[in-house]
Amino acid sequence: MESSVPCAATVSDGIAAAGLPAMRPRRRLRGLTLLALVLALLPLGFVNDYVADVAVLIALNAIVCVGLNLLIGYAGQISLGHAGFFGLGAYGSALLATHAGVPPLAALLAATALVGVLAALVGGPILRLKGHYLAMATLGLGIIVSIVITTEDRLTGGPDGMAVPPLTIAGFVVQGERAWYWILAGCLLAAVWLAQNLIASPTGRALRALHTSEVAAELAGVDSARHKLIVFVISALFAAFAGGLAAFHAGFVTPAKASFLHSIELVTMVVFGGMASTFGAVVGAAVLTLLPQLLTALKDYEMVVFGALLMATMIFFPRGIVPTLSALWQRWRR
Amino acid sequence: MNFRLAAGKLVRAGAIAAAVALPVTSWSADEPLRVGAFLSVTGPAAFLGDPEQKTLEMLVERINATGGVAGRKLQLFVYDDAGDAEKARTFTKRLLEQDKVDFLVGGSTTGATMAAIPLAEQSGTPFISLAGAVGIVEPVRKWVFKTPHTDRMACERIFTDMRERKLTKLALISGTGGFDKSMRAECLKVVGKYGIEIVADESYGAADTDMTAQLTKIKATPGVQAVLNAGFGQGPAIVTRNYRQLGLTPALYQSHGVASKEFVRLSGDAAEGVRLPAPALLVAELLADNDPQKPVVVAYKRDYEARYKSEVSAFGGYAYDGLMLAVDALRRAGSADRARLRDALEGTRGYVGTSGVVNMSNTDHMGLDLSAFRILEVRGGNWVIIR
Amino acid sequence: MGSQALQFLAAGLTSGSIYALVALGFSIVFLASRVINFAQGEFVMIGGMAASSLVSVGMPLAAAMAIAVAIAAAVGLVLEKLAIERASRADVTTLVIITIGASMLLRGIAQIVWGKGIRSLPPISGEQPIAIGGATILPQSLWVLGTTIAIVAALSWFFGRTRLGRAMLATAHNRLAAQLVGIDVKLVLFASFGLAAALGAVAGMLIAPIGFTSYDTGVMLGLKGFAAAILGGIGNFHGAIFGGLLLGLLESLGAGFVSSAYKDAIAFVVLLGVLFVRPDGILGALRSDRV
Amino acid sequence: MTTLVVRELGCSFGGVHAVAGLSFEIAPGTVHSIIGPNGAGKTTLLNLLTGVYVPTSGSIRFGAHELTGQPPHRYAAAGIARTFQNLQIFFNMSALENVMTGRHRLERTGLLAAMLHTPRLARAEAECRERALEWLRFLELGDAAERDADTLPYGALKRLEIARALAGEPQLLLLDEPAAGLNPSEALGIAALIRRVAATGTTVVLVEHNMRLVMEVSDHILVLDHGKRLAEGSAEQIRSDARVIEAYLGAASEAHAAGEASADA
Repeated sequence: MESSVPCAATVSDGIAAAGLPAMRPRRRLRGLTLLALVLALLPLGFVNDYVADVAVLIALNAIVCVGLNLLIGYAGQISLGHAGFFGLGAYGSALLATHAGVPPLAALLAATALVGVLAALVGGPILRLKGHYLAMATLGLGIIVSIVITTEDRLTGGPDGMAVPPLTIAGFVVQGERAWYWILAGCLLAAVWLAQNLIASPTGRALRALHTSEVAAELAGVDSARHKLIVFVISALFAAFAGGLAAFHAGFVTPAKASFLHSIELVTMVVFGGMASTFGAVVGAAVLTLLPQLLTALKDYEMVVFGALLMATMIFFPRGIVPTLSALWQRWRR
Repeated sequence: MNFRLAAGKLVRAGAIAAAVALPVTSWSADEPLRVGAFLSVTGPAAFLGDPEQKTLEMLVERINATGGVAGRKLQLFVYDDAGDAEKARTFTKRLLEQDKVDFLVGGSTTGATMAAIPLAEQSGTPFISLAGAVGIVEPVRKWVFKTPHTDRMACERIFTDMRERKLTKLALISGTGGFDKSMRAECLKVVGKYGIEIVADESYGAADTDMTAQLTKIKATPGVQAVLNAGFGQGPAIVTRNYRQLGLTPALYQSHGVASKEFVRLSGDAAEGVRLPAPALLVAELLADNDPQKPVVVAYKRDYEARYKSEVSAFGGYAYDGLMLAVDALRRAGSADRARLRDALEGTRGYVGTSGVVNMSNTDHMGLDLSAFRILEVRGGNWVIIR
Repeated sequence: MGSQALQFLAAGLTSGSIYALVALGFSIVFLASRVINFAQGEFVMIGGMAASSLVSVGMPLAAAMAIAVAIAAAVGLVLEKLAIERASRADVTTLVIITIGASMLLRGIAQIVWGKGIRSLPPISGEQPIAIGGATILPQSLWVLGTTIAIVAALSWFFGRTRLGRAMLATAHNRLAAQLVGIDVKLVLFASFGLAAALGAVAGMLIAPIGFTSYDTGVMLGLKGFAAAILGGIGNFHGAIFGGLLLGLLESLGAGFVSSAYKDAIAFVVLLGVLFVRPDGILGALRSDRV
Repeated sequence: MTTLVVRELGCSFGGVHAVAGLSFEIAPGTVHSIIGPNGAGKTTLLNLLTGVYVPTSGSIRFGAHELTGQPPHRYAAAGIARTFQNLQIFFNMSALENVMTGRHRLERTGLLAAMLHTPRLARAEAECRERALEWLRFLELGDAAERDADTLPYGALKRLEIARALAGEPQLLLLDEPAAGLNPSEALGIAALIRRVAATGTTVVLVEHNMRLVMEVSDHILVLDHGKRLAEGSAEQIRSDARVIEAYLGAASEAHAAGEASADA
C-alpha cells in the first residue's frame, strides 16, 4: 500500500534543486505572453466597431472574473454580491466626475479606493460566515447597494440611470472603440499578471491552503481571517475598477449593473471558465459575454438554449472549461 | 500547475472568430430599407416590449405585402435587450455598425433609450423612442424623437381631472421601476400648478405580493381625497385589490402604464371606479364616429387582435406610431438619406396615430398634446370614456 | 395606531407565509444534497402557471391544482435525474451553477409555453377580506399560512415516521454512513427533488391569487425564499417557517414604520445582523465539520 | 529552547468536562507522550495546546508567549506545529507546495511584494522552495515533490504532513496518532523518524495508542484519564504503575494484565 521509498537521491539532488527554481518563472510567464499575443492579434478581426465593443465588454467582465476567481476559486469564499462593488465603482466614478467635478481618471481611482475601504470594513464580519451563509450575506450586501442606488434618484438618477462624462487621460479624451480596446487589453493583462503573481506567492499558497483546510493553514501560521479579507478586498478593487471603466466606456450607467442577477452572472462566468484558474476566468468571461450576442437569432429560444448550454457544460466539464481542457491536453501530450 | 494556457487560448480565439463571421446580409438589387429595433421583449419590461415587437413585425409584413415604401421593401432587425441598458447600448451599436440600419425605432424603457441616445446622435441616425420619460425630448436632441405621451402629460391629465372633481389632497404610491419612479418625479414637479398637495408618498418593490402596509399608512393619513398609483405590470393590480381589501374610499387613479384590459381582468371587480389616462386605442369602438383617430385605432386593434389573439395595449400602439411616423416621413422625404428623413420627421404635421394627432416641430420632437390622453374609468369590467 | 400596526402584522404574515413555503423547498433539497437549488423559484412558478392555464381551459380548480403539482414534481425529478445525479461527483459550487442553468432553462420554456402575460388563479374561498380588530386579511393568506403549518406537520411526520423520510435525514447528517447502512442515497436525492418541486408548486398555486404569476415570478420568490431559509437556518424546517415569517414581518414593519422605499434593504440589513450573531441562522443548522 | 507551561487547564462542552484542572510542563528537547484510554481527553488536550479549542479555564504559556485563548496561527507563530489524526493535507496543491506552505510563519515578504513579484520575493520563494525540498528529503519524499498531493498513498501523506509541520522549524511538534493506520514496519519507521526529529533539538509530543511505539521513543509520559492527570513519569515508571494498568485494562483482570504488560514490553 505504501509507495516504495527510494533512499534519499543524493546524486541528483544538486541538479534537481538547481534546475527547478530557474525553470519555474519562464513557465509562469508563458501563459501571460500568449494572452498578450491573443489580445494583440484580436483587433485584426474587428470588422466594425460593434465587434470591438463586444471585445471591450469581454475584457471588462474578464477583469472582474480574474479578481473574483481569486476569492471563489483559490480561497473558496463564495460571493454573490460582487456586482454591488462593480456598481459602486461605476456610480462612484460617475458621481465624483459629475457632481464633485473631480477629473475622470482621479474619480475612477478614488472611487475604486473608496470601494476597497468599504470592502475592508464590511469584509471583516461577513467573512466569519461560511459556505451558503457567506453567499447569502454577500447577496444581501449587493442587494442593499442596488436598492440604495435605485432609491437615491436625486443623486443617481434612479432606475433610469445617469449619464457619465467621457474619460480623459492626461488631457486626451478616450474616444472610439479601438482606443477603449487597447486600454482594456492593457488593464486585463495587468490584472492577470497581478493575479498570477499573487497565486505564486506565500499569500497565494495561504489562500489555497485555507480553501481545503482552514485549521491546517492556521497551524502553518496563516491568519485565515486576515488572508480572506485581503483577497476579498482585492477582488472588490478589481470589480470596482472595472465598474468605473465600464461607466466611462458606456457613457451611461443604470442600477442593473449592481443587481444580484449581475452578481450571479459573474459567478457563473468564473465557475464556467474553471475555478482556481486565472485563464479559466478569462475564458469564462469571453464565452458567456459572447454567447448572448451569438444567440440573438434564436429570439424566444435564447434563454432556453443559454440555460441548456450552461447546464451541459457544467455536467460534462464539472471543473470548468479550462481545467478540464488542460487536463485533457496533459493526458494527450504524455 | 498554471501553464494551462494553450488550451484556454484556443477556445478563446475560436469564440472571437465566430463573432466576426456573423452573417452580414447581402445587398439585393433595390436595397431594402433597414429598420433597427431594440426592445425589452423579456425581463421586467416584457409587458412593454412584447406587444411592441409583435406590432412592428405585423406592420413590416403588411407594408411589404403592399409593395413597401416607394417601391423599397422594409427589412426589420429586432434585438431583445431584456430591459438592460448596457445590452440596449451594445445592440444599438450592432444595429448601426453591423446591420447598418437607416433609422431606429425602439428603446422600450427610458434607461435603454438614454443609453442609446449618444450613439444615435454621434452616428447621425434618426431614433424614434418608445419610452415615456420627458427627459428624452427635453432638451430637444437633433436626432431623437419619441411617440408615447410623456409621463408629465399623464400627471397633468390626471390633475386636471382631479381639479374638476375638487380633489386637492393626493397620496402617491409608486413602484421602483424606471417607468414608475420617472412618473412619480414628473408628478411631483407639476402638482403645484394644479393647487394639489401631496400628503403621502409610498413605494413598493417590483415583485412584491402585498402592499397593504403602504396603503394602511395612506389610509391613516388625514384628509386624503385621491390616491395615484404610478406603475405597470402586476404591481398596480395588487395595489388595486389591496385598496378594496382595506376599504379605502378616496378616488384611485392608475397610470397609463396599465391602460389595458389585462389590468381590469387581473384586478377583478376591485377595479370598479378606477380612473386612468389612456390613449384612444383602448376604447377604439367607443370613440365618436367623427373622431379622426377612430379609423386608425379600430383598424390596428382589429388586425393585432386577429393575428395575435390577445388584447391590444397602449405600448403596441406606441410602436405602431413609431414605425408609421417613419414610413410617413420616408414617403415625404422620398429618400432614405438620414438627414432628409430627420427633417421630414421633424416636419410631421397632423399625423393621426394611435396615441393621438402628432404635430412635431424643431422644439417638440413628440408632437402630442393633452388632448391625446382620454380619462377612462372602469365600469362593469370595461373602460368607459369620461372626458 | 393599533389597527395600523395590526395591519402591518397581517401584511407581514401574508408575504411571510409565502416566503416560508418557498424556503421549505430550499431546505429539503439542501438536506439531501447540501446544494442550494436556484431553480426552486421556477418550481413555484410552474405550479402557479400550470394551474392557471388549466383553469383557464375550464378545468375545475382542485383538479388543476393536483395536475400542476404532478407536473412540477415530474420536472423536479427529471432535473435531478438528467443533471444533478450525473454531476453528483462535482463540488457544491458547480452543482449550484447547474441549478442556475436549470432555472434559466425552465424560465425559457415557460415563456414559450405560457407566454409573457400575467396570470392569476381564483382564490380557494372567495375574496371577502376578513376583519380582525380593524385590520383586514384575505382568506387566501390564511390558506397560505394554514397550508404551510400543515405541510411542516406532515414533513415532521414524514421525516420522523416513514422509512424514506428517515433515510433522507440520515443522508443529510452523514452521506457516507447512510450509504454504509444500505440507504440508496441516489433515490433519496431523487425523491427530495420531487418533494421540493411538489412543495414549490403548492406554494405557487396558493400565491397566484394574491400576487399573480408570470413566467419570471420565480426569480424574486426564489431569492426571498433563499433569504428566509438562511435566516431561519438552512436545512431546518421550523427554521424555514420562522425565517419566512420573520422576513415578511421585517419587510412590512419596515415599510410601515420606517420607509417603504427601503423596506427590502432594512430586511437584508437585519438578515446580515442576525447572521453575524448566529452564523448558522436563528434556529441553527447541521454543523458537521469536526477536526 | 522554550518550555510549555500548562496551569489548571480546563475545557468543557456543555456539562462534559473533557479536560479539568490539568497542570504540567513540557521541557524542551525531549520526546513526551500523552496516553490514556479512549475518551480520556487526549485529542481535546492536543486541540487546546494548538489553539483549535479555546480553554474554559487555566492558562497556556510557551516560553515568553502567553497563548491562552489565542487563534491557532498565534500558536504557530510562537513555534508550535502539529499533525492531525485525520489527514488535513492541502489536496489542491503539490507535495512541495504543501511543505512550502508549512513555512508560512517564517515568511517576511509583504503583499505588495507578492503582487508585483519583486526580486526580493523571487529570492525568498526560491529559498523557501529549497528548504521545503530539504524537509521532503528528510521525510524521504524527495521524488514526490512535483506530484499533486491527491495522487500520493496514505503512508506518504502521513509523512508529508510531518514534513509540512517541520518545515516551519517549530520548537514544539505535536504528533496526533502518527502510527494510526500504519502496519507494524511503518510504525517502526515512525519511531526512527521521531528520534531523528528529536535529535534536531525539536521537542516532540506524541499522542498515541500504539504502546510499543510510545514505550520505545518516550523520555517522559503523561497519562490522562477522564480529563485529569492519572500519572506522569518515565517510560519505566508508567509501565509498572498500577493505576495506569487499571485505567487501561479495568480492575477485574489485574493478574492477567500483569502478565500481558510484561509480554508486551
